Amino acid sequence: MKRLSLSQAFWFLLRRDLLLGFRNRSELANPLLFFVLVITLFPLAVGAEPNLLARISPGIIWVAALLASMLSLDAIFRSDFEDGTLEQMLLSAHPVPVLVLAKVTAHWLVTGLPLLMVAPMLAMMLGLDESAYGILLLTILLGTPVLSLIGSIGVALTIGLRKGGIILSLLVLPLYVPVLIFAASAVDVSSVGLDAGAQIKMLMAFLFLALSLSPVATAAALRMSMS
Amino acid sequence: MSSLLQTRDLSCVKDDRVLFEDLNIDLKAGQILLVEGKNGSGKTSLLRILTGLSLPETGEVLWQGDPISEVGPDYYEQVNYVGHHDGIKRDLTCLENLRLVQAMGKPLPIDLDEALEKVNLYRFGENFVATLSAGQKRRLAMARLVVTEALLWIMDEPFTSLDKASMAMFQRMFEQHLDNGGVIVMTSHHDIEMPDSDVVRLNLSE
Amino acid sequence: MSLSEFLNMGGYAVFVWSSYGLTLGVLLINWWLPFQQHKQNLKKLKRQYRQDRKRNDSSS
Amino acid sequence: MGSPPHFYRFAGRWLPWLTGIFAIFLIVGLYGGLVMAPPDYQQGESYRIIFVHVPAAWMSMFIYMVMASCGIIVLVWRMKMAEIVLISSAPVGASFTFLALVTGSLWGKPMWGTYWVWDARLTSELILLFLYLGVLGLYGAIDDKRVAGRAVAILAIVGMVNIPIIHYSVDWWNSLHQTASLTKFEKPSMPPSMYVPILIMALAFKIYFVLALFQRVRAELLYRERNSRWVEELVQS
Repeated sequence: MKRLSLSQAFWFLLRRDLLLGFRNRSELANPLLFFVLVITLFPLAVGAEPNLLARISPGIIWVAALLASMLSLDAIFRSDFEDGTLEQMLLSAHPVPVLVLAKVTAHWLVTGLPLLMVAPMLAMMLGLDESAYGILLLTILLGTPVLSLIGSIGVALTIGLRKGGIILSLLVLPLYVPVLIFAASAVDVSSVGLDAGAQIKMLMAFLFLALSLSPVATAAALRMSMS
Repeated sequence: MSSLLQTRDLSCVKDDRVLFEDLNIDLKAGQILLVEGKNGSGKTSLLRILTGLSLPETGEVLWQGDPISEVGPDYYEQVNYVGHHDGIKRDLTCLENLRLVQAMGKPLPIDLDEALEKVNLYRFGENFVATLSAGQKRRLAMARLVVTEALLWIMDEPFTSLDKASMAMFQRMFEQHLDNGGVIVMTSHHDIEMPDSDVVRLNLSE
Repeated sequence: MSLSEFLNMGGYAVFVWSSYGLTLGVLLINWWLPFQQHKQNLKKLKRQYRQDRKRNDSSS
Repeated sequence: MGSPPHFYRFAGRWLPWLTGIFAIFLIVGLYGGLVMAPPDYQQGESYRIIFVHVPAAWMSMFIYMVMASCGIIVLVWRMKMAEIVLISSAPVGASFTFLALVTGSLWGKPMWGTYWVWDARLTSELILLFLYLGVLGLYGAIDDKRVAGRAVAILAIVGMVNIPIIHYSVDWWNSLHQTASLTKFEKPSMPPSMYVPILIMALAFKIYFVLALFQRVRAELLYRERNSRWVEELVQS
């Protein structure tokens, strides 16, 4: 019998991780809940003045999305690391970057995509101008995968550490800056009726760059961490 | 007969301690290498270097004469590794786990039910691994030897938490693998009964 | 230009001199710390080797 | 150069010379910047901070590039010396980044009336400082230093790929919000009496970097190789 082709292996691993995600669905709700909670804190802290909230809502939503995505990062490789399947993955006959990409994709589907669904509700609560909803969803769709991809490098570097959590945020947050700038700006300008095409194109460029480079770096970092 | 697995002047240093130095191993088809030694003598480190997971301080590992760092995935395809961790997922059933194992390696044309039968787990096929006992998990981990095709088996304490009957069962499996021209490297606290001609012993504590 | 005029830096003395002072300070610390550490390491190793040798002599 | 004992001796031989050359350049640079250069017609004497601020900012970038290059050498050729150079550069780089930030804000106070403005250069430097701290933090967190060396190599390369993107993003973000900028001095219109001292100071800082690096590499080598024969011979002679 021949071994699976590359795309078959990719889909197999993706399906497995989605299945595992589905079986642990109670854990999936956590980043989502965190996202909603952080956003709830802002009106309580800065006051419920509608103009102010509407003005800062793109920034708030994006900072909260970024933190939520960062908090869920550890789950990409944690359980595989602990039960030894990560080891087996590195010893598999398939190129590791492709397997990494499958895992990150699955992780984004179960933690990033749900953000997309609650974002309009939160935007409404903060009074974001309705004309910006489309762009908000588009930035989340393009931006959060980049966060997961960059984050996977950080997780791979810190997976073997007992106190990896705080180091992970130190490594990953500075690298998130470009996504934050362009995504928040896109929502911001479209809420005042301007064109956000340039920002969206930048986010797309980031996504392609991250898709092509980060799995390789993550694979190298995993090899390093497991040795 | 030509050598399958060789090491050349292998040395390993961990936390400033030299675990082993100038290690030269030469294994031919049909041979089993038993790695012995005290705790912390570098057994696991050696096994992980042989799989390619870890890098040696100096020296190299050769597969059919070529350094494994150059052979890459074609080497991994030839290796089945059973480590300290079972490498199976708690939240998948036994069958699902075996399918995963096959997807990651080079699958053998064997019915998965039959494979489960071979390791005495047929009745738990649809059960989640989380519900299995430690010994059953170990047997499932060892089932990767049955469902994928690999010449080189590397096993770290494969008999942990196994009972006498299972141990005997796996020993028969090992003998069969050697008869088919395979190679085995393993560590074990339990002695195994094999024809002496096939067994190479290496004690890292000496 | 008199010395006091130079030191005064046109009224910006605090900013200019603290910048330069801080820079020199940081450079100095960065030079001194590894220097100290190196000396410390040498001392530590000397002691360690001496002990090792003693142990070897008594055992042989 | 690749062998530790050789590098150790080489660095030891060069250290006094480098220190001397650095002192000469530093004195010439300081004299040029503080005495020779005329006051700026707009900012008076306060602009003299650029003679440390701009070279420090250049160094902060330069040292990260050195680290990333070492990172590539570590990953491709698995050279131990490159690992040590990489991690020994990081504290020096972080120091220069810190200096660029502090002198920038000391310069900003007379210019803008506050110590901190979200200026493009200062913001980029701040993020760069975080990147440096990330490298240092990761190295410190991993116990096995061989593994740690390879981990920071990967991180440095990832950071290097990101730095241009971060810079570009921050510049773009800054132009959107129209705040004051420190960049006006990098225009070619600067007279030689100003840019020559900047260049001399930059050279002095580069020499300082090599010298501080040698110092650190020597200490690190001695520690890492404490079980090898050459260290034993060296210590006992």
